[in-house]
Amino acid sequence: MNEVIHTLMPWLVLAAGILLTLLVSVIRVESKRPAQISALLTLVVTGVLSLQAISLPGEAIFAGSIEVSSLTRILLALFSLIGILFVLGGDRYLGKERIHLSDYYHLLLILILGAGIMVAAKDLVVLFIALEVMSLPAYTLAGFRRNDSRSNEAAIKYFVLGGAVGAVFLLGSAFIFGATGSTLFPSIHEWSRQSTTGGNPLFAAGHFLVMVAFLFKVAAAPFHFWKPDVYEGAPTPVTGIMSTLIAVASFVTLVRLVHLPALDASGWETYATAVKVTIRSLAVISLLVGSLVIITQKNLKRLFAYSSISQTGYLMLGLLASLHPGQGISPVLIYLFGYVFAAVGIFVLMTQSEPRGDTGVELVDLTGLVKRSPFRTALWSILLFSMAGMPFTVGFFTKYLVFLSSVGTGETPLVVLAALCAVVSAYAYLRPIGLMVMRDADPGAAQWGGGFWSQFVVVVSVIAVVFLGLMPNAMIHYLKGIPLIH
Amino acid sequence: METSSSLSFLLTVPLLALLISWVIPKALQRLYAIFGSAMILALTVYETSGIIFSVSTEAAKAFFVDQRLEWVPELGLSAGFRLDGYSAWFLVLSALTTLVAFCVRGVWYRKQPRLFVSMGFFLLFALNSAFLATDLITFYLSYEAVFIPMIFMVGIWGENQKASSVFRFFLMSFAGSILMLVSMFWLMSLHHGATGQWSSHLSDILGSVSSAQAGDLVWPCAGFFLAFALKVPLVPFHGWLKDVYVNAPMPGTIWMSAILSKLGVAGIIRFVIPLFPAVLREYQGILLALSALSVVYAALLAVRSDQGKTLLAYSSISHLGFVMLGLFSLSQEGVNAAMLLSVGHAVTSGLLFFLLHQVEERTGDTSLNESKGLASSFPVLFTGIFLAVLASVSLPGTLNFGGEFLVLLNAYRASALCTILAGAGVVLGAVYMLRFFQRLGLGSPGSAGPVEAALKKDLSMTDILMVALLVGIVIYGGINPGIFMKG
Amino acid sequence: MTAFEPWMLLVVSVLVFCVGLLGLILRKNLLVMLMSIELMLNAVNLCFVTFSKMHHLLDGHLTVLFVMTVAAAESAVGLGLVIAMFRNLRSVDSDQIQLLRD
Amino acid sequence: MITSMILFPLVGFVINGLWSLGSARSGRRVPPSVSGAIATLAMAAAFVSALVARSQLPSDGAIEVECFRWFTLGTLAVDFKLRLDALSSLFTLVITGVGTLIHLYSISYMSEDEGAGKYFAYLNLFCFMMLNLVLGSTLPQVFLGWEGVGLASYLLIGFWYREEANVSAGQKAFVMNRIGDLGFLIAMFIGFKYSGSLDLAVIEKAVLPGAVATSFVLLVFLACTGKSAQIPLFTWLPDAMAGPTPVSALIHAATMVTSGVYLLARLSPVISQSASGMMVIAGVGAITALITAVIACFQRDIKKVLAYSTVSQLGFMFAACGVGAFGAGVFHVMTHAFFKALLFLGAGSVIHALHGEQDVFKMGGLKSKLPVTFWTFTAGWAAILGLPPFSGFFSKDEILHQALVSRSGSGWVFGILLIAAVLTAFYMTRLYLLVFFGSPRMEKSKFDHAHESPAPMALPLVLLGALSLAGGFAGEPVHLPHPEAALSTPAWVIMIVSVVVAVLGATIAYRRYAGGSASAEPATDVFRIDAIYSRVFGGGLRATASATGWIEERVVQGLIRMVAALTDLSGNMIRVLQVGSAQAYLLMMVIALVVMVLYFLKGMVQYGNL
Repeated sequence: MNEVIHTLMPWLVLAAGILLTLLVSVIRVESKRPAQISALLTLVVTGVLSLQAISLPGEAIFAGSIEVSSLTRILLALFSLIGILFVLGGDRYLGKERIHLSDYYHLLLILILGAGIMVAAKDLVVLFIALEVMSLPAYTLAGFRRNDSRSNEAAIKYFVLGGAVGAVFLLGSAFIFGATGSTLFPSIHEWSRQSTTGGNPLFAAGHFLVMVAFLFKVAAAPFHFWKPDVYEGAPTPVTGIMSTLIAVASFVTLVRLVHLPALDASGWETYATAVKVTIRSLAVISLLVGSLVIITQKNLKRLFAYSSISQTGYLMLGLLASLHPGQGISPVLIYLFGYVFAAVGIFVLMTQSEPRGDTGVELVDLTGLVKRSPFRTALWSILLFSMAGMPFTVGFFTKYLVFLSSVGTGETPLVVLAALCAVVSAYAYLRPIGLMVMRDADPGAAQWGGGFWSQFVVVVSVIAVVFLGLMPNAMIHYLKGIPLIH
Repeated sequence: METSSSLSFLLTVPLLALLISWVIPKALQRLYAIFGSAMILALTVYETSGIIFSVSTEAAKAFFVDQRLEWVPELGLSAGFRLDGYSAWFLVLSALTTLVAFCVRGVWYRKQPRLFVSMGFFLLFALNSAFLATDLITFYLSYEAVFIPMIFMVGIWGENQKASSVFRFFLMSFAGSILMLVSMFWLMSLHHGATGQWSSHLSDILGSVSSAQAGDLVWPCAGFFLAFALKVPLVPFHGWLKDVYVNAPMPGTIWMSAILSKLGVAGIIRFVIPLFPAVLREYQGILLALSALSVVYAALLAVRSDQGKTLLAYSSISHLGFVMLGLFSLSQEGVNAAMLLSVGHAVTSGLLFFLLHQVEERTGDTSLNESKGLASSFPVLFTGIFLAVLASVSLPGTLNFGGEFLVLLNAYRASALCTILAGAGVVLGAVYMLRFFQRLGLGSPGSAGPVEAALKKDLSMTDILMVALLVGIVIYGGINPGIFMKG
Repeated sequence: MTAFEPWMLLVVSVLVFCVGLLGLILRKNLLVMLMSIELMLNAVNLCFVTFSKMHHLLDGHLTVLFVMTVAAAESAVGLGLVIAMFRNLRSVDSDQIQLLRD
Repeated sequence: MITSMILFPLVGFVINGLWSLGSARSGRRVPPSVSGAIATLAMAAAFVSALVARSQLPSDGAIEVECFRWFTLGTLAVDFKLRLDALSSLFTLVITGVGTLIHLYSISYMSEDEGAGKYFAYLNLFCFMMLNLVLGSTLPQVFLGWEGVGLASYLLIGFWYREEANVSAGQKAFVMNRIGDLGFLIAMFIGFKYSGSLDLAVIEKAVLPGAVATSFVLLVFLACTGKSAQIPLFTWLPDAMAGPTPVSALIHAATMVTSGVYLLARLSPVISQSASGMMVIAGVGAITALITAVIACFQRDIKKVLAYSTVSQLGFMFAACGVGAFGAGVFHVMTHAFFKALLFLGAGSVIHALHGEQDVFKMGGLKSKLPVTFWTFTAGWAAILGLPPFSGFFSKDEILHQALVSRSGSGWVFGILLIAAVLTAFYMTRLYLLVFFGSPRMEKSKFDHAHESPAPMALPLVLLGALSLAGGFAGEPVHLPHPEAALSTPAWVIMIVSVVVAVLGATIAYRRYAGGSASAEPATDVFRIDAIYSRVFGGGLRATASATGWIEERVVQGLIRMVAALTDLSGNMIRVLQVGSAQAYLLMMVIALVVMVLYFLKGMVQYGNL
């Protein structure tokens, strides 16, 4: 029993931290600091614990329905890091928006816990619960600017679509349960190895439904419609959390679900082809939608919503490559990590613009920034270059690995398309830089000013982006070693 | 050991200069920039002297340096650099061009001079590492890195339509280079398939490419070719060039026309020709035809252009067409001749743009619609311009003549027709360059634009020294062109 | 009068699920939409129960309990959001929330 | 010696050039007499060394001086080597000798011009380049001189660059020469391809396959038509008279324009390999001689008359080369250098005396006013007419003779040349009479102020006069292989004929113009060749250029704009789906899901997994 506790320690600490945060917030209602500090503490401890346990062997517990592996540990550590960064980077924004409530913090912690469990779940039902544990706080946080109808609308859209998709996922797992008699990943895997018929329609339908649920979560077109609206409406730090934490957790889970049956088993060839075709076509659609629509956007949050849609497209190239025998998942993981470092910086930077009405940060707010604050311009430029995949930023290496692995698996035409999409979206990333350095400040442009902590967070992420861009060895070396499915 | 240190030295010195530029007071930035780039030029010449002053290629070979540092072992990435008969001269050229560009006075020394100078030195660093790189990915990275300072230069100190022009410039070149990256991936996976390990070093790739048959290599070759054709540029891939040349600040224009275009040349010399000999030979006719076409096409555009900067931009395309003609004659001689002509073009176009800026400073515009008759007011300046014009029409006795003559001589063996077509460019070159000189210098004075009182006087002493240096190179190269052909 | 077959229940549950989905798509009242979501979840519950009958396993039954809990939490959050919306817009019509677009 | 001969003018050029440049920057000006003296001394020294070199020259041998290795590439190795033999030494003598005289003449001719320093620098540059041309032992060296003289000629034609006309005349000369030079370049490529070297010694001996030989010859000849103003590229020479008169005398009469003949003579062994090529050369030469002689009859500008006459005389020389009588051609080069330079300088002193008046119908009766000019001019006139014993007689007669008798010659070449000779006599006599005889037709004051030129101008006139009187007795200066004779018409018949035609032409002119007060004729451009050229080629170039511009704007740039627009458009079209209603999103997602599942089930059915 206590080795179970020992294994689950980081998760348990996180859960305890949630209670603690709730407690301190009711002890002194008027002040938000206690909740904030306890949340920070919780996250730090969780991160440290999961990091120092990182090299321990993977263990399946609760009858194999949860598996704690080095991957789940490092992901949990990443989640706590993201949490820390957004707690630090977000508080000034919350203050400005008058929504600095203690609830924010324990909701955030619950969300992280859900994500942490989701990446550890090896059972469809546990996965469902984790999904909901992650999503419900997300809905609430999206609507956290209670008196702003846009935020409210975002939350409701997110809730309605998310709820429906949750049901779809559940239906899918019911079908899988019906087809295989189990909801445990390993036994489903075993079943697929046994059955030589290459899967029956019931299983196929179920598999597709669960995959679609997570394709929705990662906003692969044509399941992306929710994303721009929710991104725009939600408070900026929450948007940041969605595009980093939730995106990572969901994509990892998506990869797991795609690999649910043993696609390389005999008799499953046509099934595997069908899966590949599906993912390939969705990748194409996501790339096109993301990079074509992004150049039409004026609102920065929407712009990065479409950006993340095209990032999903690139990620699906990696996923596609991972379906070929002998290909690891490391390109996808490295892409996710690299993307997170850039995205955190960008969204925290976005919180630094003073509010102008109820609409978010518009492109015009950036005009003439180089004269108003050159340092911030430099930060923006580096992060945007990383998004565009320019050299000497981590963005280059993430794209590099994904492209390389897909070319290696004979997907060259797809890569050419992706490359051209990268060119198109590069325009969208360069245009802000152009506005910052080439134009004089527009009269309507918002003022910019971030507190120490938010600036600190941005600088940290910029340093990470540049360092990993020059010396990607550490990240690549570690993440290459990680197997996703055992 | 000692040799490899010289390479790292050449690469790090510009970065050092960049760092120092941040502690130099604004007022001294120009002085510092000129001094620093002059020092770097001297150092480069010193470090590469073994090659550039050797009597023959065979003698030079002793000084070639190969250096390969592990960078990302997991991906087989290495920082591979090679100093050889070509890259040595490209290094000298980039340092020289930087010196010329820094010499140009202008708003960039009044508005954020520190940023300008550091951008310049960063550009020099990126150029050097691109010219030296033998590792595909190292090359790609440096090749892309060259954009970054260029974008900011045009963006911050450029003319009015800078935004659209710089985006077009960036996006077109980026499209080319990213497709080149895909081709690199293709080659790397080819190597991986053959040997089972990842490497992006040219020497490794060459080994596995030789086994592949030409049919499969067509598309990768096309990827590389597209990138470099856009960079040089070759007609019809030149759409980005005019606007950005016209809108860029003069130092930017000098950098672009004199040395950025040579990135394409260097890339073709180092990567395309060794990697895809069979493919090139198969499509040689088309390549030669394209080169000849761009010679004539650009020359015709230059004939009808009514702005000094535009005319020089098109003439630059036209001359680079000759360079490509030499490269695609696919013979050692042809490549050497192309190298010679690239040096000539770099020096000449640098000189021309430099002096054109002097004219612009004095009269406010460079329109060629009516004769300005400035030669009588600024005799020295216009003597310089005339010498540059002579070099650019490749009069015998100038560096460019050797280049153009040898290029055509070797191209003639490959295709008489294309050579004759390109020869038309020789005549047209005389037409537009003489018109350029006439409209600026000759005719009756007085029709010149507003002349700032401060600039009524002729070239300053530093400018004269700069011009003398460049003209000296041109004439020395005319007498002893062999020094530039160490490939 | 054929004998009862478990697959009939499956058909029923899928039909109910589709009804819920259609309701979610077609009805304009947010409260009705919430109910539709509940309907979908309960359809899935039926499905689980049927399958565990077919496989003679208990897992399905247990799952249903989990699902019910989650559904409760979900509807709670949903109601909260709808109330917030009613505060802002004095309406629970889904056509009212189309500010965020293109 | 040879090296010094070539270096003196270079030194002169450098000194004068730098000095005048420096003084221009500081705003002071170089005293013309000083710079003129420097230049003239340089030329004199060159002349002396040319004489010495000539004396050292072994009979039918050659002296070679290695200077340095110019460039090597692969199998190609080009040395910078000076080679003096009979042919080149004749040319060096003419260049330096006549050059010295004209420099001397220029000192006082340019004494008022503030650009004198520049002028003399250019003049020296020209001589340096011209010497390179004739002394070069490899084709690239010859080409260096070839384009170098073109440059000097461009600079000197447009010397007074404040008039647009002069500048454009210079540009016209340069560009038309460039067209010829292109021929030269390609001829070099052919030569290298087939002989494996660019050394004249090798290429002379090269034996080219028939078609190649013809194309080689024609390309070389194209170069000659450019440099020596033959059809079709002759129209630049008359315009070139925009330059100072001594320049016209030196460059556009005595030396540069004859370099085409030099090149043909130099390459004669190769040239004579292609009969058809030879025929073209002969034909073009003869026709040029005729047509330009006709044009010359209708000119009013004294220098224009002389210019056209130069072209026509060059036609004679090419006709000679075309019939294989290279020696005769070179002979005529020499005598023509003497008398045409003389005529130009005479014209110069007339213009000088009349303060820039160039219209022959505004002259007349200057015999008494300018005695020296008159008598020397007379010598020149007699020489170009070919009256014995003047120098022109011998050379022209030789040409006519060869044209008739040589194997590659023919009756019609002879005939055309004969008619040209008649016309020559006509227009020269016309000019002669209109300038010096009859009543003065210019304003009184001008006539009164007209005075003989000072000594430095007169001296060259006298010397050249003597040369054009006596120069012919030297006989063929260079012994190039004679063409074997086809028919045996005795030489004296031809002599008589040529004298007769000269007298004939002169008499016609005399009957027409001796009346003293000749009625002014309008200067008519009879064949309107210039106008046609400028319409066809100038217009053609403009049209092509603007067509290219259209392509650039519409096609190249248009394509880029189109791609950008399409991207934007498609982006906006996809954006339309983002309607904002959650339920619409749900519907679209469900449709997508159904499509996917259907596709997937179809696949399974198809592959029998169902």
